[in-house]
Amino acid sequence: MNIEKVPVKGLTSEEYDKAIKISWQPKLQYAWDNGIAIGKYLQALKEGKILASYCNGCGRIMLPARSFCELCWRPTDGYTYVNDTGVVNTFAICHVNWDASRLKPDEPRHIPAVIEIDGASQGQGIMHIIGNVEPTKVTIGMKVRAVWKPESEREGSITDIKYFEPY
Amino acid sequence: MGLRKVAIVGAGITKFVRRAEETGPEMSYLAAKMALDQAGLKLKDVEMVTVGSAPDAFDGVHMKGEYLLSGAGGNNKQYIRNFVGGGTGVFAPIHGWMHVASGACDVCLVVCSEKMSSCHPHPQGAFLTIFDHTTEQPLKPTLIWIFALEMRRYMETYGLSKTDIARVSVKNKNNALDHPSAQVAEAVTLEDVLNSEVLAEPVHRLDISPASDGAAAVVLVSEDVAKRLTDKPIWIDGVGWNLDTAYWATKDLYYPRYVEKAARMAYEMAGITEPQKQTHIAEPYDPFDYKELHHMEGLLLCERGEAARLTAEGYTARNGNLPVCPSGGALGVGNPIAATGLMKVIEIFLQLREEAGKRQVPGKPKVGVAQAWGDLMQVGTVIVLRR
Amino acid sequence: MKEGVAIVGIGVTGFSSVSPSLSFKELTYSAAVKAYSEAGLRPKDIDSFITASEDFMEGYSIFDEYVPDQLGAVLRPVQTVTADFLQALGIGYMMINTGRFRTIAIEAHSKASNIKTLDEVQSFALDPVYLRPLKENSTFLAGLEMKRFLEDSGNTEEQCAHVVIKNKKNALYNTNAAYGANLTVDDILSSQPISLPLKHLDVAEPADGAIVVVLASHNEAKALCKNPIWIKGIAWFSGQGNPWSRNLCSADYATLAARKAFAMAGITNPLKEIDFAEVCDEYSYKELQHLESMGIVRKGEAGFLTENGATGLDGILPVNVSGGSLGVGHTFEASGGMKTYEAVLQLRNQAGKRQIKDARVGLVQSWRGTPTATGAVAILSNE
Amino acid sequence: MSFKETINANTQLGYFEGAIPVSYQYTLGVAGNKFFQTLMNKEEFLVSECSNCGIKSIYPLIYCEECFSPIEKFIQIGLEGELYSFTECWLDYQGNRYNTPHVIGLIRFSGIKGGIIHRINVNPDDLKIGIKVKAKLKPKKERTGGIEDILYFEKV
Repeated sequence: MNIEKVPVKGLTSEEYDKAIKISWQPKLQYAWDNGIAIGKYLQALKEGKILASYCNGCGRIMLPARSFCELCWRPTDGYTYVNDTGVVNTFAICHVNWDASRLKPDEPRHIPAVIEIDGASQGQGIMHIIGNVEPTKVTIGMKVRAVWKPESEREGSITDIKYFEPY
Repeated sequence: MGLRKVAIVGAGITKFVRRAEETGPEMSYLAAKMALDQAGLKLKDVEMVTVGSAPDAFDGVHMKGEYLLSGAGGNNKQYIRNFVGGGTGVFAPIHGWMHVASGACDVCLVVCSEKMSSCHPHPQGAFLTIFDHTTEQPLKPTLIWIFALEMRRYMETYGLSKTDIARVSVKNKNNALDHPSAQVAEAVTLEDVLNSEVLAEPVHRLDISPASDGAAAVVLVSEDVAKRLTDKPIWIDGVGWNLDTAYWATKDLYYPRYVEKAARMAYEMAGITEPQKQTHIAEPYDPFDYKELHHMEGLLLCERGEAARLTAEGYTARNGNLPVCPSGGALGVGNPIAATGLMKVIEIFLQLREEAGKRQVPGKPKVGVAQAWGDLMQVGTVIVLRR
Repeated sequence: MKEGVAIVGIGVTGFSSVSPSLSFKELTYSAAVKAYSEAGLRPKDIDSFITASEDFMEGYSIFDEYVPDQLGAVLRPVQTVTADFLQALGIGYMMINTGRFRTIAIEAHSKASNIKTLDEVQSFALDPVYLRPLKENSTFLAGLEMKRFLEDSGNTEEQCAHVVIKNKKNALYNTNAAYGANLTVDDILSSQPISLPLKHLDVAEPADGAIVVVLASHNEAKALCKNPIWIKGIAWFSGQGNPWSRNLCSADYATLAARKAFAMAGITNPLKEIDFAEVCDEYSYKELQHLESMGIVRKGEAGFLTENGATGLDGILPVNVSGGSLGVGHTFEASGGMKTYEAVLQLRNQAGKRQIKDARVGLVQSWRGTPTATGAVAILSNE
Repeated sequence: MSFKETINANTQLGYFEGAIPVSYQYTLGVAGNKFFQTLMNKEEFLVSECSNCGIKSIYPLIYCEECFSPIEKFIQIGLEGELYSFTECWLDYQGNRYNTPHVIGLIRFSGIKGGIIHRINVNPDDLKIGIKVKAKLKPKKERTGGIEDILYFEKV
């Protein structure tokens, strides 16, 4: 067996720029049904609260709210509000935007984090952003609380929480 | 058990490049043709084809499997595409194993292809939409977020430094200097990695594998056919795969339990009870450098938290006790997702045949394991090969 | 170990034009609850899981991520095939035949109502260099095929209309169906042009719904189930990958898949040995073309037979008694599943008003829709 | 019902909107590049020919779909073919309805596998399967290398 010589030669940047290319920008748009549990979760966010579900099978209080327990594989037994505070499980300090463009030096860094929410079972984290803090001051284990948008601006979205800040 | 044995008898691979002129079907053909030639088979000998390719959103074609069909040799054949996100490249030969082991066919062609450069100017839109559309995407996450979150959790759990992690990148990128498919063949130093641009602390640019175009293929056959074709068949001894919950933020990211589950499934089938002793070479998935360490631990090739130390000691070097990613891995050779996973399987195949040329590890390895990872820190796919 | 693979549990949600009260996870969970209950299994008793899905139909770039939770398959061997449900059924059949899996769950669903730009998603499947830049609706490939197929076979547009009439009428007796109706030939011929000769009522409308099936090995099936439905033959095939290379007169994928499935099942005279067929009818002419391509009826006869009731509920070969995709709704990757469900009901003698007397052997056939030439055939039996 | 609580009022129904924000640049491929360069500059269609089994293909390929031999032979065949099928298409790729339909045809070329799918501009009375048609190209300086370099096929 000999695979020392392999086909395909990459185009250099110049060759690529000169090459004929077909452009396409598809419109791939969706309106996903919230269904039962996520509908309630979003409604709670609009009201400035975080909604979890609980399962009497495993005893977990789960985030985000769900209508069935994926581990016990049975319907969840009900919904409960949890606190809007939590603990940082892990975080990153991000210097690029979602589209890979670089943040300018004076722009605030994005600090995504997994936050374990108080009142939910241990390890029940959600992904969100940390704000109102020097990036170098953020630590794993840090206590944070939700900073909500004003009620009039909330629309039933995870972004109704502007960010979590240390407290 | 009365199970049908399945062997790999041929492999093909293209160069991994930043931007290919070839279309996905053309790259698929080039890899598939090479694999058939190496196996001494013709297209008409192929009974079934299974294709692995990661998201449609990269190549930019809905129902990508159907688009790749002609180049992958699927015309007028039983043809299907399998897909487990980034884990696809190692799952594809597992899929091929099902085809042959079940008795459905004696000759199955497995092709993996990826053309990521079509997603232009950047693939970030494809990465954004891996996150939950309702509860996560509005936060405008990038792909790097989730890796940075996981990497920090892993480092914090075991008290690892960035130097500990960067050694993987240095090892693999230098290993890749000897791989004919390597996209970016350049020697890098620890300083290069540590001083490269910080994208999302703790992730630097050289911690990450480059996005690539490329294809790879293998030919799987039944025992009878294998014995007719070659005196060096490489047997698929174990297969395993596993998918964890989509609620990724509710599990601790420090350890890939799904990889362990997949590995145990494959080891059990292969009769491996002590993987650290019974495997001689490994190709875990390394799209980010810390991932190789993470995956070594998940594959039970070392104790938890020990992979970085072993790397520093040279244990995973090409001439170490357990060569890990002697190919150069995704970090070195390039990362056309599904093709990368299959490239790793091909590396084990060549190493066990002692045909890896300059990359050949010493000691005549008999058993090797390849692994890929995918989705939202969810998928482990594992294959065990034996000479 | 005795050979044989059987369906031991099946669950569907019912099919509807929209399904706003359930998320896709909740919809699939509902179908899985029914299927697992029928099989008498908990998810932990199921060895592996398969979903048939396509990313852009879900609005995710990696839909595979969102599969395990609703199937009870967290930390289990789960895979996606980007294929029709019937192909996934074939993979499950294969996995059991490796001897390493005793039970497999297979899932497919449609939430087509959640896609705001469904036409655009479908045209996104066209070749980006040679076809898509024409900016035509992807149904033009069906229009081209219908024109050539009718010209070549001698079947007529009126006979295609009879397929629509039959299937939508059958759907009136199916509580799971979304598009039952009593129509006339004129209704169909005068409906809005889509890609002539294809007209609005020749085209199956999208529907939402989920299906889950549990497969078991011979021994497992005997232990679990009083009325297992056996897979006697199953095969999927692709014809020419590139649409411009196809012979539009017949469906090669159906010919090849049927030939193999018949051979596996030992069927030599399908018209006589098969009691009913659930055949892909995403477009009216496709039912005729598929029946002819599979060799069940002779070339040019399918339209005449349909017009004369031979494929009706009381005919010599009832076809799409469920209502087919025209009557139930087009559920994309779940299409073969919807038809499998009907076959299982018929073979268990549970089809109510639609029940075919003494049904023993049924055929299910799928096609992946434009721009593909990929489809599958399964032969199911209660014996 | 599979759940302990459900939605039983339509006022509680909700959906969440989003999109997959992607854009693409496709290269023509090795064979595609040859085809469109030939069309642009020499005003002829290019066909690949397998030196092993003799099969000719349009669109050209770098490989033979039948025997998987690599293909190095390409031949020009002019712009004339035969209408194999056609359809009157009333919807665009987004589902918008045209005021006047577009006629789309599959054109075959004698002795060659495959064909070209494109717009047909033929008087309705003459429009029949089997007629001879010829590609009408864009003026040379407007060509960019792509299927839209062909304006349409017209009756010979």
